[in-house]
Amino acid sequence: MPSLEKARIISNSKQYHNLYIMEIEAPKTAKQCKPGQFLHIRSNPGLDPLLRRPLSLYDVDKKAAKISLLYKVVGKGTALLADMLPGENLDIMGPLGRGFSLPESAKKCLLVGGGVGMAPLLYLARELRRGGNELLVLYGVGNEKELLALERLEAIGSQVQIATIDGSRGLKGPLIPPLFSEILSNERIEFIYSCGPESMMKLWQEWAGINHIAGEVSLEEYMACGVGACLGCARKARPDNEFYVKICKDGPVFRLDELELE
Amino acid sequence: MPSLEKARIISNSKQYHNLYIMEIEAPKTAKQCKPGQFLHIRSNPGLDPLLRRPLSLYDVDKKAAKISLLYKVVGKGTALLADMLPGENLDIMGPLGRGFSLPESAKKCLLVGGGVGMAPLLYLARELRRGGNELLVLYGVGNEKELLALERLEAIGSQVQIATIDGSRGLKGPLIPPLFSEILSNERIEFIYSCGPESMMKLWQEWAGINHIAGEVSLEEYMACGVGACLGCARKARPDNEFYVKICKDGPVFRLDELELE
Amino acid sequence: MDLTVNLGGIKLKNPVAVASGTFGYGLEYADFIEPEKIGAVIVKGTTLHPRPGNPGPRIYETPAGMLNAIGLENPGIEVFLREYLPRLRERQVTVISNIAGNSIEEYALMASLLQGQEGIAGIELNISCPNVKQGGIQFGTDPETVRQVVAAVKKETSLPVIPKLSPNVTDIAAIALAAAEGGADALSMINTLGGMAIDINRRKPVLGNVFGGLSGPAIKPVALKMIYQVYREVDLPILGGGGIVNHIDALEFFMAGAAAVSIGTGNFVNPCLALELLEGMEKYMQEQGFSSIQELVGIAHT
Amino acid sequence: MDLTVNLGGIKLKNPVAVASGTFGYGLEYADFIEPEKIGAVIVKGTTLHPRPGNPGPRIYETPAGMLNAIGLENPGIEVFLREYLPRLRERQVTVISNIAGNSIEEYALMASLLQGQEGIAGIELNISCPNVKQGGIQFGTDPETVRQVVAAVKKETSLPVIPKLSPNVTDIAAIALAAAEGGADALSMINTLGGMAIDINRRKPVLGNVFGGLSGPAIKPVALKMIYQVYREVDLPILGGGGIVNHIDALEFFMAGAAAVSIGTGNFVNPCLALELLEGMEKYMQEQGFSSIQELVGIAHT
Ligand SMILES: Cc1cc2nc3c(=O)[nH]c(=O)nc-3n(C[C@H](O)[C@H](O)[C@H](O)COP(=O)(O)OP(=O)(O)OC[C@H]3O[C@@H](n4cnc5c(N)ncnc54)[C@H](O)[C@@H]3O)c2cc1C
Ligand SMILES: Cc1cc2nc3c(=O)[nH]c(=O)nc-3n(C[C@H](O)[C@H](O)[C@H](O)COP(=O)(O)OP(=O)(O)OC[C@H]3O[C@@H](n4cnc5c(N)ncnc54)[C@H](O)[C@@H]3O)c2cc1C
Ligand SMILES: Cc1cc2nc3c(=O)[nH]c(=O)nc-3n(C[C@H](O)[C@H](O)[C@H](O)COP(=O)(O)O)c2cc1C
Ligand SMILES: Cc1cc2nc3c(=O)[nH]c(=O)nc-3n(C[C@H](O)[C@H](O)[C@H](O)COP(=O)(O)O)c2cc1C
Ligand code: FES
Ligand code: FES
Repeated sequence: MPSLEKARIISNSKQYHNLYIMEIEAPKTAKQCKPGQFLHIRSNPGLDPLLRRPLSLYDVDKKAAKISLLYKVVGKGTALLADMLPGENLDIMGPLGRGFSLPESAKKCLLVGGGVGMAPLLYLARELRRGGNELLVLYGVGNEKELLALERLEAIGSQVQIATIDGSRGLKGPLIPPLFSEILSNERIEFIYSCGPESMMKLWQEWAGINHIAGEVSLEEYMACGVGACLGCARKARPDNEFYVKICKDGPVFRLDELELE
Repeated sequence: MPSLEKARIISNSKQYHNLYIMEIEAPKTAKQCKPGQFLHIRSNPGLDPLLRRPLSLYDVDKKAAKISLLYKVVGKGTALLADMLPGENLDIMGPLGRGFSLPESAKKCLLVGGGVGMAPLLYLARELRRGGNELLVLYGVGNEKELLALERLEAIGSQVQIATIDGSRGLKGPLIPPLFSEILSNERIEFIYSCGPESMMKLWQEWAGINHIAGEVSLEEYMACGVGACLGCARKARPDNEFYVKICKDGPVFRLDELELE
Repeated sequence: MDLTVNLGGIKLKNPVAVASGTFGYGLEYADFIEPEKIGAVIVKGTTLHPRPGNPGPRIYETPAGMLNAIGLENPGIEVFLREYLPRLRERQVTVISNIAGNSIEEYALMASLLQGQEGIAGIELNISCPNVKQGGIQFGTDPETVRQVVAAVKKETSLPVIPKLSPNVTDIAAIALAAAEGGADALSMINTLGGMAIDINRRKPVLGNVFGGLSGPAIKPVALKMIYQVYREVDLPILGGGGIVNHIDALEFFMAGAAAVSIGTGNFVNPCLALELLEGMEKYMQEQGFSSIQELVGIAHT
Repeated sequence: MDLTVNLGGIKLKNPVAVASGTFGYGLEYADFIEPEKIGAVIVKGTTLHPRPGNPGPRIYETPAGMLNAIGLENPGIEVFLREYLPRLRERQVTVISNIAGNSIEEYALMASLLQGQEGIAGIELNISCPNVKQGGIQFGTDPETVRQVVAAVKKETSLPVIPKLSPNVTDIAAIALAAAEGGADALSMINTLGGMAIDINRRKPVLGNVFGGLSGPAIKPVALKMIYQVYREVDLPILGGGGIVNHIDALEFFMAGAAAVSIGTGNFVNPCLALELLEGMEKYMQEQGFSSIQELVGIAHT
């Protein structure tokens, strides 16, 4: 059951450029968390910005009741978050939404994370490994300094393949299937998880379709309530569907066969 | 000529309860300052609160280009000011308004400052002393810990008489003429300056009238522009006057014979 | 401390309601706040037939406010009665149903469907939704139509009927008077102001529907003025809202003339607001020596 | 980069004006910004006779906005022409005069007094001030009266005439059309929304005048919508404003259909805004490959 909590900020610091990691202590919230869910966060007590901001669970340590967030400063809300100091309280609501499903029996899983889209995938990787799954992580960023999750991913025993736009590390180019065709041709992937720009995920959805691989993706949309009460975060599952799914409640994680990406 | 400036915050710290002193470095602004004028300050880059907040010049060191502000946290704007850290920039506009007039020849002046109303009087005292005037300062607060200006006032050679509501120092009671009747009966006051709650200043206006002493007071009103452009900070000089004075431009300092206090 | 309110025949245990469209069908927020403790839960606007709603983006944040163009997505009144109402009844939630029709007849038909349904305390008539093209907005802007809609609905039901007024009119008092003539038991005001935003990168309106409704603290001054005006001119209890995010805001509404208040956008900021705000109000009343909320209603007029 | 605009016959060196009532008589801010560099300075609303204005408090901050009830304090048109205009003329400020009358005749009379005065580029007709009880607001809410006021003014002057529309109406396009029929050369929109605030400690309205006009970022979505609507229905250039505090806001207005923009409350936040904003716009235009501001006007409609 999700809750409202004033979590204490343990650390909050710039990692590179506009990328930050914040660690909070959230006794009520942490123990409820599942990979792929999100926290709905109030970035300031004032009215500008007014609404909460959704952030994924980047990493969770249930024993220590700690949650990590990986965020990119893009506007007012995230800029205010970046200004917060250890010791201050963070007003969080969560965990919310439908997270990733974990395989019933151990599988070989492919995780495809683009940029800050890696945010929900690290915690997922951790839980998958705990379930004995084997992981191949494709991690794409602009340049190698943005590979914030790399160490943790390797520490939990995932095999990581990197792509950077500027070629500073790994393969050079965008995180799309052709770039990894060689690597993937040698793998027997049974399930794919992805998060990142939708156009990128769309290409992986197609790839999965061709290869008959099931999978899940995490989507984004502006949110107000975060719990399915306002019907604001709507999108069509498929262009020809009459009705809309709600990212906050039906998602943010969806099965690849549930919807058509754009 | 007033200017817009991003002043660097040198220090900003709580003195007691909700009282703060901030020191800023403002090369363009400091050199223009006169006692009784004010700065119009943006407390945050966002929209909540939207408008600037007026604060008096508490102390000014023209050589070092430093300005001190004494402020009380009463709402959103002042709370945001209190959160600012040394090294950050403060968006100031000023100095604005008509300040106190300084006597042409040295006089015996009475300064009556209630609570945070002392803010504009310290710098005034400094300039009066520089002009060779003799000062008797009546300083009234709730309890002795609020006597933030006391040391500086004494250091520049003013005679200070204190009143505290709780009797923790000096006379016990509110800063009104009867409390000081004995002290004042021995003084030949030639000019009075006052700032504080208007009801208090009104009693001193009456006292000055009876004793045929000229003087000036500093008033407050909500402000938007701070320069006489919006006509927002209007009040009648006297209840039967048809027209309004503007606190930001015609004041904030007014001669006692210009208006009737409420 | 007496916080009960009789809102045109609806007995509220406290004077704080949650506004239609911001609290789903009453249970979406149940992990955070017990809906049965809230004065009234006004459920999502319901239409005769299911509606898919508008294409996205449907919401967008603006300075101290937000735009929405949900387009009345809802499963239709039958599904509401069959699937949602029983659960609310079970939890003894004070439910006010919010209905929107495409014609006077449709409003009347929906009222007749609600008549006799156990667990519904009253009907809020959405004659002011700016996001539906048929029906919707035009009903709320012409006094004579307002009178007719209200009268038609009143004929079909013995439930208290509360028309919800649009602020997008030249003369709100004229609309309110027409609603009173039609037999309204109370008035709900205000619905959202018409607004829009433009995405300067795409160079297109942000919302899928182009226009949306503006809510949140930004509109509070407008809401207060309209309620203050209507309180002077119309003798009906007012359910007031528009931008309430704390107890001070709520107190302003009572003092302007609201008999009860509703919280919309504020729920998104703090899902516990309806009850936290009540605490703040009680504290104020205690400190200021009020013993009943009634004493505050319209006090700024005297 | 071409930033010049022809606003219904007024040649502006750039498309950013400062709004009436927020920039005094043009020189109050001169220590901070050179008024002659601003596209146009629309001076404080002027009446035939001097007016003392409303009792205080006259202004009050609200979420992302402010209320004002100045009550058109001004020294009267004669003093304006005699004492203020010469100084503005000397500095070669592009001045738009803003006038408010108590009757159609008074508007016409004031227009005739402005006719032939060197240094006035155009007349903005305030038919929408919510703070004056005689005249003022009612002129702006009835299409036929709007047509008559504009026509009467046009008869007396060869200066471009720009009626300033009130947003407090059911159908802004009808008002705009009436203004066009009356012979308006351009439209200015929007004026403030009616609003109020209550002081819960005094339990009274905050403003001396009870009601005031809401301005600032809070109203931006409302302004954008009305401009977008009027752009589609009326073939007149629009001077658009309401809540602009940065160049992104301004770009939204151009894209919605404004030919030029005005800054009101934003001046209080940053007195240099009119020129800083221009820089931001130029940068955007450069980056996006626009060479003339005209190309942006109404671009969100296509
Ligand atoms: C379920 C979910 C999980 C998320 N997890 C993370 C995360 O772990 N780390 C992270 O950095 N970000 C995450 N995001 C995105 C994050 O919520 C937004 O970047 C943030 O809300 C922006 O707030 P802001 O006030 O800084 O920017 P704003 O000022 O609100 O916006 C800045 C820019 O970003 C765009 N934008 C803002 N929010 C969204 C949105 N929801 N969808 C599309 N565009 C938007 C705006 O149009 C604007 O151009 C997640 C989003 C969702 C829906
Ligand atoms: C010329 C001038 C000089 C000033 N100098 C100082 C100074 O040196 N130190 C200092 O501490 N304060 C000073 N003030 C007062 C100071 O400007 C206000 O306390 C401040 O603006 C409050 O802002 P806020 O956002 O914290 O409070 P808000 O949230 O705006 O208001 C908090 C409370 O204070 C009231 N309030 C706010 N501003 C005013 C006002 N201008 N007049 C009356 N009531 C108001 C509000 O009604 C509310 O009850 C001065 C005011 C003026 C006009
Ligand atoms: C997302 C959203 C959906 C809404 N849906 C409805 C609705 O279905 N029916 C209705 O009468 N009002 C609807 N409203 C209006 C609210 O009930 C309320 O009147 C308005 O938001 C003003 O109050 P607020 O400022 O507290 O949000 C909706 C508002 C929002 C923000
Ligand atoms: C303090 C103040 C005084 C105003 N006085 C006038 C006026 O005299 N005449 C007029 O037509 N508009 C007047 N207005 C309205 C502004 O010109 C402008 O239309 C409105 O504030 C909306 O723009 P903004 O949100 O950028 O402020 C005034 C606004 C303010 C805030
Ligand atoms: S954010 Fe409200 S329904 Fe998803
Ligand atoms: S604050 Fe604008 S005139 Fe004084």
